[in-house]
Amino acid sequence: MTQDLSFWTLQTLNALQLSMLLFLLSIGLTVIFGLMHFVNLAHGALYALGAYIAASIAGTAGFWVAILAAPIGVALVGVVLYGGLIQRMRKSGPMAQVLVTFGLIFALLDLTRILWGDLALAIATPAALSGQVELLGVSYPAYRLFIILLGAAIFGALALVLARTQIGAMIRAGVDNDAMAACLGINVERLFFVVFCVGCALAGLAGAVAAPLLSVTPGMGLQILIPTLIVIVIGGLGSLKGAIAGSLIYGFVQTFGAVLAPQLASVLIYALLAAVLVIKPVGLFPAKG
Amino acid sequence: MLETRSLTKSFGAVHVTRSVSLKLERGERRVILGPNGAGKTTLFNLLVGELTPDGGSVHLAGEDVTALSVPRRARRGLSRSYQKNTLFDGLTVEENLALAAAVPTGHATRLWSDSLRQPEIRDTVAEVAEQVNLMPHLHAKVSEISYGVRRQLEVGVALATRPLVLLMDEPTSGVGPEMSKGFHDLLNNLPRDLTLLIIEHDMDLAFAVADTITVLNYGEVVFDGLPEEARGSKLLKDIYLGSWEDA
Amino acid sequence: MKRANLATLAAATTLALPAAALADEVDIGVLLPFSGVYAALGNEIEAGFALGLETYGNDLDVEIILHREDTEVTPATGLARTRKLILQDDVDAIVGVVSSGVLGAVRDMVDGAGVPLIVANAGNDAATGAECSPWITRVSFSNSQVNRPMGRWMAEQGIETVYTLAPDYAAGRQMIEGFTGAFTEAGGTIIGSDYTPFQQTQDFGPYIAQAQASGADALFVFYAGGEAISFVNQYASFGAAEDLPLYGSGFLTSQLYVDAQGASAEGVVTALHYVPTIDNPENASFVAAFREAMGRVPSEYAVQGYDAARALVEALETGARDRETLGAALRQVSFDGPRGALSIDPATNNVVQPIYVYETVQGANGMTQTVLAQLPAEADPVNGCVMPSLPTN
Amino acid sequence: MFRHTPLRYAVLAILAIAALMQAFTAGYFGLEILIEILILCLLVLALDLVAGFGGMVSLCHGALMGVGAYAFVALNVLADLDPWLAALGAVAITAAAAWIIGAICARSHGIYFIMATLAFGQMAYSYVFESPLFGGDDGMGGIDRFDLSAIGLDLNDSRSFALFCLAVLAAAYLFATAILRSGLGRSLAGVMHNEKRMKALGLNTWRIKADVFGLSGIIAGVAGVLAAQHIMFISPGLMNWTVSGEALVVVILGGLGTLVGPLVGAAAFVVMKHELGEVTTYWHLVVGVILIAVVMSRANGIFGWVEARWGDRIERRLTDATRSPAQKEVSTDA
Repeated sequence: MTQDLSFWTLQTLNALQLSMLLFLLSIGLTVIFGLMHFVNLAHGALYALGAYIAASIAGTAGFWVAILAAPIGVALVGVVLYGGLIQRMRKSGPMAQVLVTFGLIFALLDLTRILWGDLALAIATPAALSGQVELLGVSYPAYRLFIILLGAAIFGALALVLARTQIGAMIRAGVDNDAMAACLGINVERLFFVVFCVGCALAGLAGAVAAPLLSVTPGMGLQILIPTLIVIVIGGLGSLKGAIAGSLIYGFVQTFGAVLAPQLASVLIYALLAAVLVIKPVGLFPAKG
Repeated sequence: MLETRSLTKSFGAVHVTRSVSLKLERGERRVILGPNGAGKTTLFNLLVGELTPDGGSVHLAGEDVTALSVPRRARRGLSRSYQKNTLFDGLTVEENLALAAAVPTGHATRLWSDSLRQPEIRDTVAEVAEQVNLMPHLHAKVSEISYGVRRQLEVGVALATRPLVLLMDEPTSGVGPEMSKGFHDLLNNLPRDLTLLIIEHDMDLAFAVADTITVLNYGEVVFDGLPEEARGSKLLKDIYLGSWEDA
Repeated sequence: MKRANLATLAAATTLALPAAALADEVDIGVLLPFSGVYAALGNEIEAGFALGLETYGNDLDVEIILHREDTEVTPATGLARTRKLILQDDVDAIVGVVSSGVLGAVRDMVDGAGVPLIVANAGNDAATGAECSPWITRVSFSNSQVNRPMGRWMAEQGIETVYTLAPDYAAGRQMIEGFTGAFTEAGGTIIGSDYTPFQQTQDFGPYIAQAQASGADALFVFYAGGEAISFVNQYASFGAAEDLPLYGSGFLTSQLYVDAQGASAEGVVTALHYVPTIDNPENASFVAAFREAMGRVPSEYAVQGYDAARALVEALETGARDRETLGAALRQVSFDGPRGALSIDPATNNVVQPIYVYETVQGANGMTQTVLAQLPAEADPVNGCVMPSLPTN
Repeated sequence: MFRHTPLRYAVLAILAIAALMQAFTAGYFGLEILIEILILCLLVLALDLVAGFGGMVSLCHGALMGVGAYAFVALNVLADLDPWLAALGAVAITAAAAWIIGAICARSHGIYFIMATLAFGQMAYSYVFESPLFGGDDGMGGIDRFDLSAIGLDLNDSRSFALFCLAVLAAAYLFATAILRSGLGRSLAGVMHNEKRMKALGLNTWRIKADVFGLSGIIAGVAGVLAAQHIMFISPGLMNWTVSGEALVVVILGGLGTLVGPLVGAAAFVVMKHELGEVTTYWHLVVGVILIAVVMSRANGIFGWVEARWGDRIERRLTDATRSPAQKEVSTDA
């Protein structure tokens, strides 16, 4: 088999692409956890919802409208969820939160089935991104490159917001010590609300972006949930650094595992997760020591 | 009985314990004084193994225990109470004591017998409850007893393992003067062969119970001697008035 | 609504469940997944089955009482529901079964209890091979049956080397093995093969890149359902069609999913026992009737349900009314249906049917299929099946 | 710390009577549902032991049950061992697997513990899914039930099998209470309430956790053996994390850390699933909404709610009436 340099370049890009898709999903989940100590298992269901919203809109209004509408739509659902459930569950223990969001998974799964049916949907790749791009000596799908760039851009933007802006400073303070943040006069409730909605919007965006690449099925939220959780647990909860590190580790292990050890492909990532937790029981880069 | 040699610990650039060397004889009662942030609790954490030192060693009954885990040191006779109550909140006072008493006897890990029903454990529980004045509260849950009683239980739980050395982290922290006096009696009730290391803020209590006094400041031993010597010491006053700037 | 009319039918009939079965009634179990990942297939088969009963069953002098059971996805649930059908509802025959796992699970039960089972999808080779049963009649397909002729056909087209991909589960392996056997026998070479973790693979990119790097003449894959859509879309995005044309088992570009795949599926050549564009009068009327009822073009799953209904009706028309007589009659059905001439192989109880090689192309209303070749019907090899005769008179 | 209140005894008695009545009066499908409930009861009992009494929220108990089922089939069908020996071996293998998982995960807490157990469960799932030895995703059949003809029971009869499962469940319940009332169980309560203090008292807390996890694995293994014998067929679906997730839902719905509550939850869940399944294929929606409502109500599940409302009152009335020292283990004399 001719596995020259361009082959490995191609696989590296594939790994990056998968990493960025997971990053879009995991960053919302991990920051919500870091700030609110809230494990939102329904995050995957919100991703599926984003994909369905995008698939419904893309047919008539086109991909670019869909990719804007999906995050907004999911953020609106997030507003409803926050007001109806999350806010009331904030003081409850983690078990209760896990279960409420587990119930949400069940409910949202069947709601998507009722609204959109069991048949798989999809979105066509937008014309502008349907070809391939010559890059580093390989011909790579433009849409995949778009995902990589989008993920990197969002990572950059979030890093900037966290490091340089006032709201970023508030989030950092809140993750560090929420009691102290409240003492500093930060409106914690409003901060939580904003972060939760942004997290939901990112999940919706991830769903919309994934739709042309994958297929839109009722089970997609459940399928992506476990990889997302693995990402944030390997990376360590609550930190941007953890989310990006976990995503990259997952993407590269999955991609190169598939190429180099296909028999182990499905077990490899779980073994890695177990290994990380044995060595560092709180992940690689947790927000709090 | 308990000895440290050049114990050192720092968090990043902050040196919280600087080459601390202490030596406690069997039955000695030593009080550690020092302002907030002097590294007293850190010293305790190093002694019991909840923190690993950057340098130096801890010796218990002549044996180097620096490399041993928290439970192993505890099983060799080192017990501690915490400044912040660290109790089994959902359980009763009796259960709290019994859980502790069951550890050294081996009943705590046994599947074929109930530790709570063992006569020897019940005896220990009764004895300790007597020592720390918990008899009236035995069947109350931790959530049902007052803060002061919880402080007594905090010591009682540590005592119930029948330690050789007991480390008490501010046993009177947060209790009123009345309770504080009660602790004096409590300490007097303890067997004389038990080695005690006590962190204490209440000067009167400290001088009343101490055989020896150690003063820590900025993680360093600045005084080590008899209470009489410490009492008049300008050093001690300076530290507590906060004018000690050296080091 | 398809579900509505069949559900009311089912509800009305099950409510009328008699204490003792009368001679002019037969109880038929419908054993399909209505929830879980295969729900779409279950619904499609049920729609075809309902249409088949409507089309062929009106003149019967016997009332068909349906007992609808959801197998979900798990063999355990499937078996539990089958037991219920047999032991409590006392059905005379069962129709359905989508996943091979469920078929494997219920096999001993229906065989032991002597209840005829018309398999309307599950393609596990062993079910009509080493584990065959006189009580199990398959009107759908077997995994190797669909792919074997394709192996030969591709070799005939001058394709010398092939790379294969399929999900890592039993059906995936059988599909690929069926193809590989015939292709290598005809002189072709498999130069690489990967099995991707089933339903856990988000990104097929690494595998596609691997196949591209192998330098094979063609890529042969089996994927179904959501994975088929993902795979075809991702394959198209790599623009590999020129160097590495995509062939596959026809489920890859099933009518059920081809609209979701859209232009990505264009030019993909696959083989299957049914495509909606087969040119014969039975198919024309079937497609028209299905369109009328459902508002869309039927898939192979629908035709499997449709033909299962027809096989049942034909067996009932012989006068068969109970488990024994139905079981015997079902093995002898043969008819010209939308798929062409269909018969049951007495050696294995598997369907014998032609296989169609087709290319997915742009049509006036979305994607459609052009049949490139009709490969002659052939019976599966016996594969260790020892068919005992039914205890009939 | 675990103890039986009069309310708990009463609910246990009601459950036992209901199960016996169902076992002797139900038709075929009623018996199937009963068996399904009894096996789920075993699983949630095992889960409540670690989650409710040790704070170890496990997402691998479904997989452990699967290990029991697969090990049983491996020993019984593949190695051709006597079913009783095979069952014994399977339970031992499950317990060992559980002990190892418990020992490895003992250092993790909260969501990390959940994820670590999930990882082990999914590893097992992926392995059997792709393993040709166990039939891959198609699963395996040809499993025999125990031969109890010596005492005049034919377990192939659903009624006998249901009664057998009920007897096993009763034994498992006694086993679980014995664990909780042992020194080990008491220490587990200590670990759950304050692990740091237990360590400071000289206890190897990871050992306590691992031991209890392993003991819980025994019950999960028994559940697996019975599940394999009930369906007489096994498939990887048994090991999927959603099985563990559902078991967790049942434990919470019933009442975490009450031992009795999860049994109530199991019965409610299975009956609800079947009743709803008759009406709609969207039964997940209804279950989801009920789950949200129960958790939002802030009660500790169905049983926890009953207990909080009436538990004390009933107990007081009973103790007043009888003047007996009741069933307080700790607080009798001393």
